[in-house]
Amino acid sequence: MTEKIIIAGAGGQGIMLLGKILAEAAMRENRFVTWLPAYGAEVRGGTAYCMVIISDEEIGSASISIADSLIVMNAPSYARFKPRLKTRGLLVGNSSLVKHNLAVQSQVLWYPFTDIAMKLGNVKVANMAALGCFIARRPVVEVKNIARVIEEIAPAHKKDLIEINKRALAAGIALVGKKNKKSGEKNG
Amino acid sequence: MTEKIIIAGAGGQGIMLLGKILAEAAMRENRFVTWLPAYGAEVRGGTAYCMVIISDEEIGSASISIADSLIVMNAPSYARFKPRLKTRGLLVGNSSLVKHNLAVQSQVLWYPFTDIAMKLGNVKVANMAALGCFIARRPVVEVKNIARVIEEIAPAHKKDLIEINKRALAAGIALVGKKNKKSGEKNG
Amino acid sequence: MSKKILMTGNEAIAAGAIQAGCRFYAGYPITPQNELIAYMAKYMPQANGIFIQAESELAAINMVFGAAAAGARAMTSSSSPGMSLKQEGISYIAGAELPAVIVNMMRGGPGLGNIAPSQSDYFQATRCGHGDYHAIVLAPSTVHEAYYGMREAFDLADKYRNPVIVLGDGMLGQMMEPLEVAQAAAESSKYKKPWALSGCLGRAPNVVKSFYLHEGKLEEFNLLLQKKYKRIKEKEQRAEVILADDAEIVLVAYGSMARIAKAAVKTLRAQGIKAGLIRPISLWPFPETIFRKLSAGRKKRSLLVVEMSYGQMIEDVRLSVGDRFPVEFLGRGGGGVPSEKEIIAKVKHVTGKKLHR
Amino acid sequence: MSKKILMTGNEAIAAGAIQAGCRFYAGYPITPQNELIAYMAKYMPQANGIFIQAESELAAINMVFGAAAAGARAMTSSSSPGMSLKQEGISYIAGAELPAVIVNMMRGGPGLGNIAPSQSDYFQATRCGHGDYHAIVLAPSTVHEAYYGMREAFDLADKYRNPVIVLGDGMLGQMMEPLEVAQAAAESSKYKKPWALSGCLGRAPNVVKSFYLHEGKLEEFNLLLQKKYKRIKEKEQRAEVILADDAEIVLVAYGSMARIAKAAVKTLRAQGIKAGLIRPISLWPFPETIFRKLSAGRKKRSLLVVEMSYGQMIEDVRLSVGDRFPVEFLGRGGGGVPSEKEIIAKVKHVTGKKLHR
Amino acid sequence: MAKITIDRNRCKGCLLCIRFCPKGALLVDKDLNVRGLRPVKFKNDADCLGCMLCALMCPDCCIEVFK
Amino acid sequence: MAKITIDRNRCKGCLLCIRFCPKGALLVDKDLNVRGLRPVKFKNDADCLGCMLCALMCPDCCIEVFK
Amino acid sequence: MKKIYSHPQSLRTVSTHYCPGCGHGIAHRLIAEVIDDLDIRERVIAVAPVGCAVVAYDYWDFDCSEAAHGRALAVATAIKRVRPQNIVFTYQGDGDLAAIGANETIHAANRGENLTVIFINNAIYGMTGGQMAPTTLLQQKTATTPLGRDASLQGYPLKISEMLALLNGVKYVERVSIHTPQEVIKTKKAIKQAFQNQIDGIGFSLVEIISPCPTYWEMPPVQALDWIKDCMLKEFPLGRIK
Amino acid sequence: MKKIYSHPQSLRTVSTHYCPGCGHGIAHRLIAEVIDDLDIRERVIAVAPVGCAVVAYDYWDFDCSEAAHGRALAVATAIKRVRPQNIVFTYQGDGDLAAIGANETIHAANRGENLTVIFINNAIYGMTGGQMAPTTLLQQKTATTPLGRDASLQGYPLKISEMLALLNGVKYVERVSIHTPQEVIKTKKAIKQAFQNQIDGIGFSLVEIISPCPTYWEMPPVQALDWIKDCMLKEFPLGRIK
Ligand SMILES: Cc1ncc(C[n+]2csc(CCOP(=O)(O)OP(=O)(O)O)c2C)c(N)n1
Ligand SMILES: Cc1ncc(C[n+]2csc(CCOP(=O)(O)OP(=O)(O)O)c2C)c(N)n1
Ligand code: SF4
Ligand code: SF4
Ligand code: SF4
Ligand code: SF4
Ligand code: SF4
Ligand code: SF4
Ligand SMILES: [Mg+2]
Ligand SMILES: [Mg+2]
Repeated sequence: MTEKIIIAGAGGQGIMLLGKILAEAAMRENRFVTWLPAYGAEVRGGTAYCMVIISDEEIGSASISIADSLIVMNAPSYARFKPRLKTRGLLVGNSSLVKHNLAVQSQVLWYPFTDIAMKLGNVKVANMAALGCFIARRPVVEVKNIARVIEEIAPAHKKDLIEINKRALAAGIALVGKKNKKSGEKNG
Repeated sequence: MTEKIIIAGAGGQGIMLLGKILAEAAMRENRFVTWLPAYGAEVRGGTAYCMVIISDEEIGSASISIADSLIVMNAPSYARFKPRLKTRGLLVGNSSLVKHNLAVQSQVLWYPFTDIAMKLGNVKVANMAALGCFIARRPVVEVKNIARVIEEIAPAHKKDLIEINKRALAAGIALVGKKNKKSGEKNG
Repeated sequence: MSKKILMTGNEAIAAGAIQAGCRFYAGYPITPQNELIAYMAKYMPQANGIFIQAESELAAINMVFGAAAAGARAMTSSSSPGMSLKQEGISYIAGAELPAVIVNMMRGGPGLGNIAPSQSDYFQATRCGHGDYHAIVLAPSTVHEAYYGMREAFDLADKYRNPVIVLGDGMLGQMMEPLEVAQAAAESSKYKKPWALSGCLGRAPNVVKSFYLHEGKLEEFNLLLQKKYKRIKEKEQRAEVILADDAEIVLVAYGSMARIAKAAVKTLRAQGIKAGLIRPISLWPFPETIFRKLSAGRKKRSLLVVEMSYGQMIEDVRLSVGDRFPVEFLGRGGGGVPSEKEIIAKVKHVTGKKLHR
Repeated sequence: MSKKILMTGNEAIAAGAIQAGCRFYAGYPITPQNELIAYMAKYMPQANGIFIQAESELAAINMVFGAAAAGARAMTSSSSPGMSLKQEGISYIAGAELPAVIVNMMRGGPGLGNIAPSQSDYFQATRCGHGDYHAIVLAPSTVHEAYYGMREAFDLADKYRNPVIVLGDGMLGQMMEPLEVAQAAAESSKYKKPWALSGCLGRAPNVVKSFYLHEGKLEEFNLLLQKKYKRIKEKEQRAEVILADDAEIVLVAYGSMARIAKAAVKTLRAQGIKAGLIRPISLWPFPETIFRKLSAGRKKRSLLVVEMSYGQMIEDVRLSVGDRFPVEFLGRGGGGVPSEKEIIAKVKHVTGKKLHR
Repeated sequence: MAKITIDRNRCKGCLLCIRFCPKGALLVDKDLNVRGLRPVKFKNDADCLGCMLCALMCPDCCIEVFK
Repeated sequence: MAKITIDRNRCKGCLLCIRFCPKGALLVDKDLNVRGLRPVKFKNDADCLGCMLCALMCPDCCIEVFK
Repeated sequence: MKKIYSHPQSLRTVSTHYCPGCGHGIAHRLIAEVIDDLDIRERVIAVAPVGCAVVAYDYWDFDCSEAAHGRALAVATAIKRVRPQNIVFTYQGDGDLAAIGANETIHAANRGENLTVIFINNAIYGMTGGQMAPTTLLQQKTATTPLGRDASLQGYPLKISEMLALLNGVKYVERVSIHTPQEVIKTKKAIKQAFQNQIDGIGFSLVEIISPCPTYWEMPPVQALDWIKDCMLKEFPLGRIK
Repeated sequence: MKKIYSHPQSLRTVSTHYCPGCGHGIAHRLIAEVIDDLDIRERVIAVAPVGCAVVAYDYWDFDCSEAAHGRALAVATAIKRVRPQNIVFTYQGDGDLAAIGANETIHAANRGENLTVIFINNAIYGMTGGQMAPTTLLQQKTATTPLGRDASLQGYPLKISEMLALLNGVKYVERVSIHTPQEVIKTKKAIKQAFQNQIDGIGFSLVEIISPCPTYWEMPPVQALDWIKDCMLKEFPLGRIK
């Protein structure tokens, strides 16, 4: 099993962190994993993305041409990476910031992650909500490992953030956990 | 016919010029000719040398490992280049400044070129005296061509030097012209 | 069992260097190796080592010259344009026979190019700057190898008193992989440096230099260098060989490119095509012995060199195998990376096999 | 009939450049090419051209970048260590597709080495710096060729918008030979430069650059470069071939070394040994076609590559002939120059002929 | 009476214009622009001076001023 | 009473010592040294002060001074 | 109503890649305005640096050359010598001009090349991700001074403008800032002076612009302007230096 | 009679390759004397330049490193950082220190490295055959300024010592000369101070020595000393600069 995930959004949305948490969790499960960020001048102008591959075998390229899953947190990222999602791939999109159309040959999960995060009290945890949503649909790593990673990587002086991050994660999971497609899920 | 000549002495003795005049004269006779100077850090500490090859065929290396003739104007040059003169090669040496021994398997022409030049009124023309001496014994180019070169290359404001240079040349020729070996010529 | 951590290739190189006893780093920022210098800035002082952000790549490489002359395990890092600026300095290090490690995380060229991964400095690394010298060139392919390769790099440098270039690329530098860090400290002290500059207390003065004024002396020195290079060529060829014995097509790739080639080999084997891989780890000395041995195996086979360039390592492959096998090439430059798909297509084209899925 | 003058190779290059329409020179002193810069200092202003003694080789090559970008025929010169410092700049010139001429009068290396003649920067010249680029490399062998070769160098640079390296050595630079200077002026004006920077009056702005930010763009550009290189390879191979047809041993040498090899061929022929010579004039593109054609001739023959280095051009020779002929080598480095005597001895050794005198 | 126009799709929402407007004539739009972020917009009822301070400070040259 | 010694074979004949000797205690030797040039030598009857000015100026450190 | 402030002609109407609130945008615009004002767009040749402003040629609408990192003034020297009738300027960051390129800077200045230099001092390496620049303040944290710049290890913020002012070849040096609209106006005046000097054949003229890099100062754009006032100007006082 | 002046221990008794009357010889000797006087021969590490003094290590009797042309202060920085207990100095010509190496000079100075720098200003490139140096005087004829240095083309003699003195990291700068015995004595004092500063941990100390190159000034050694007094000191006034 190999899962290739592209995660993209704006600077400050915690894109890199989302990817790292996923990768760390996979590492704890002794899977092969690679994480590759966008870097350099690419990160000016406020876009950010990273690529995560989780696999049971040695991984070749850490760069992803065609992704199995795509998590997009803002509009420019959606526009940019939409073409790189494989047919019937999984799209997790932040409907708070993206006016999406449906012309995508994929499974799509659109949820207002930014709004959800704001409701939880911190706009910055939108990424965890999206991660929860993704992981609920594509259980490539165990949720408990993600939770552990969140606990472990929080800097000492920011331990208070652990709780809200975990709550956002749970909220994201819950979206899919509802197991209905009403709210945001569509097959395009 | 190919003649390989090393000319060596101290900075300021007109070593390079001696070689160039020889080379220019050969060029005027449409011979193949190369002139190669010592250069760079080698010229510090007051030594100077150049290598001239005159030939009827295309010339390979402009650098001379074993010379047909050697003109040395001071003691360190004599010590340095003595081993590079071929057996029975021609040595023209400035006895004014070199305490020479005779352990050289060569034809040797030792004359006090510096003293001769001083007598002519300019210590700097010792080189021309040596050139004259050399050319008289090894007529690789015609004397008249050497004289022409001396006339042509003198800078405009130093035309007065032509005469004394030519006189020194003549004096050098005369040394050998005497056709006796008394004064300085030996076979070692 | 030691804990695994997730690390970028750049950080792994820095961490591996410190672990290998490197105590002097000088560098100048350039993408895609900035995580390396940042790691050094943070952790070198903690290891009681010296970190200097130099004013330029030129200053950095010459600082490494000085630190190595003073006996420290010293290194610098850069990426392609910065590496070009270090050429004079590397030649001096080779000429003064100083041990030092230089990392190049290659990016797209020529000129300013871009910051995407590339392998187009292979020639520069293996054929270097002015003068008849060689740096030992190592090409790690994983974060693990990036980390542990540094110890080898410093050991080789000390053993042969020679510059060692670690040749990576932007992808290896930027990507994170799990890494199990070493527990035991490196035994850097086993290499004595009586030639190092430390003040002449109790001994005759030492001189570190590459200049030979007197006729013939530089040639003498070069003959010694050439002997050393011969020794290195005999002893230090390194390569990973995968399924090459019975292969009808042997891929040849190094560094990040080899990872993709390896994946392609797996896929091809699964499809019934006998593919193999030779992954040179030492690019200089090039592992020509392994290529020479290849003749012993089956007759009808071809080699396919895959590079993130328009064909550089292929020359070493051709020089190693001569006319014995056809040597094919697949390469992309300017930051383009041949994909597994492209490799497979090329293999099928070369072997004449149809795509059967 | 025009007058002959006695000139050093360095001066001939400078004079040839000015005669070829070069109107911008920037350089930094280094032995053994100082006569070149001195000549430029004196005569460039007389030709209404620009002479700048730059603060360093880096500044010099980047000034050449600027002058070429502004549309001038521009050049710089240096010797080995200084040439290493120019590597980044040359890569930029190639990446920006600017025409420029760079002269390297090679000296002994590595490091500071010495100032004796050498050919140990062949790799650097032909495989260059970072990125997949090529400079055209020309290697004159006489003062005459040094002079007239400059026109060719500038024409090639303009024609292909590419850097051209003129690769000489200390001996060629220092020695004087008779030279008949050209009477007619070069037609440099036949190369139009609409891309040059001159202010955007009456046209859209021009940009001179080697940077490609957007994904895929640098690769596209590189593919164009590669096409250009292919064209150059097809059209611009140059070599002098002497008595190779019936030769049982073909010497291969360039530059100053080829003069000595030529003398050896004469001597050998006189002694009844069928020797010949191939003298590559363009080192990149390497005249491989001539080597390929060699197969048509007699079967049993060997090649003997002679270099003032420990073996650099030999790789191109081997890549050109494959396993068809044995390729032998004679080389000396660090300022050592193989003598005619050494060549003859080696030939006799290779051909198994005894010395018969 | 004066007014300004803002090229909302090139606006990066840095807020420098708002910081220096003496009249509080600008505010953050709640609608996203094509970049996916919230640009500033001119309050149509604002008492704009045409002082150009906003334009002087805009790093993206999004503002034109009319008077 | 003072005197100096000169390492005549290392002397390059630059004459700086002569230029600065207040006592004219040095002169050019008419015999050549091993370099083939004329070094300076100390006038044995000179009224040397031991002032060391000659030694201070000698670029080749050929002079030692005794007093 | 009349348009009293509009987009300068010399600046293309495209989105830049700069971060929100980046000073490069303001500097670019001011240069474009000056070039429009002096009506020299068709004579100008710019030399762009390697730094965040590397693609300045995508934003300006006149001839432009790239230069290798730090070598802008070598490139500009040659362009100006070859084309003395053109107006040639360099645009360089603190890393470009004062670190790797300090030698080219000093020697072009000492030669007194008739050039205009716009020097963007943001006390950081923006393009490469926030490393120490020669102008980084003491105690300032950067990727390569994680504990803050320490004079005993990294030395002091380099005042290269003051050094250049010592040179005979240098005719005009002024340090300005863009942290308030008033200072922006002064900055434009200084830039204009530096170009006018070249037009008049007066010689080497340099304007150092203190400019915010909110991203690697790790603060919102508005706060970055305050940091200029509160911190940077203490080390880099504004005004005419020569 | 007692020997009151003898050959310093730190200087080997060999013939140098310098031309007759070259100032490098005097400077070498003074350094050796100072090192003897301070009794630091066994702690010293010298960094020799590329220039006529390239083989200074053949003349001094203590540890020594070569450095690529212009990079002596980069090399020295690293040696001193690695071995803070040693006394590290560079010896550099005007081409080495102020042309190709000016950047390394400025940044080592700005970092305030605890180093001693002996800077030989002979207004010429000696080693390569007499080309213009940054310090070449106006009108001075050299191989690359055959009509004399022209300010409008080659700029002005560069006073790098004065520039360096502006830097906080620099603790001591003095310009001295060796054209008379009195000045030679002062030169030795300055060199001693520069070494003492390093021993005392005070920091970057530089002594600029105006030094004759009779060969490429094309005059006899004695006249070269007069030329220093009559011409060079006009441009390069002696004394403590910082
Ligand atoms: C030779 C070379 N070295 C390093 C780099 C990497 N690099 C690009 S820009 C830059 C510094 C940018 O800082 P600055 O000049 O201050 O400009 P800013 O981005 O801050 O505007 C560096 C180190 C390079 N491109 N080339
Ligand atoms: C990279 C490089 N460029 C140029 C040279 C040639 N070179 C050697 S010494 C020198 C300058 C010497 O002048 P200076 O530093 O003033 O020392 P001096 O000989 O006058 O004492 C030059 C240009 C070199 N060796 N290396
Ligand atoms: S012109 Fe002045 S008042 Fe009007 S919006 Fe801009 S800053 Fe505010
Ligand atoms: S200053 Fe410009 S970019 Fe910033 S918020 Fe205002 S209009 Fe937008
Ligand atoms: S010590 Fe004084 S008096 Fe004696 S020789 Fe020397 S300079 Fe003359
Ligand atoms: S100063 Fe020294 S080298 Fe010069 S002449 Fe006197 S003793 Fe000889
Ligand atoms: S990193 Fe800094 S200098 Fe670069 S664009 Fe962003 S804010 Fe501007
Ligand atoms: S060339 Fe000048 S600096 Fe060099 S040794 Fe001779 S006199 Fe001294
Ligand atoms: Mg900056
Ligand atoms: Mg000098």
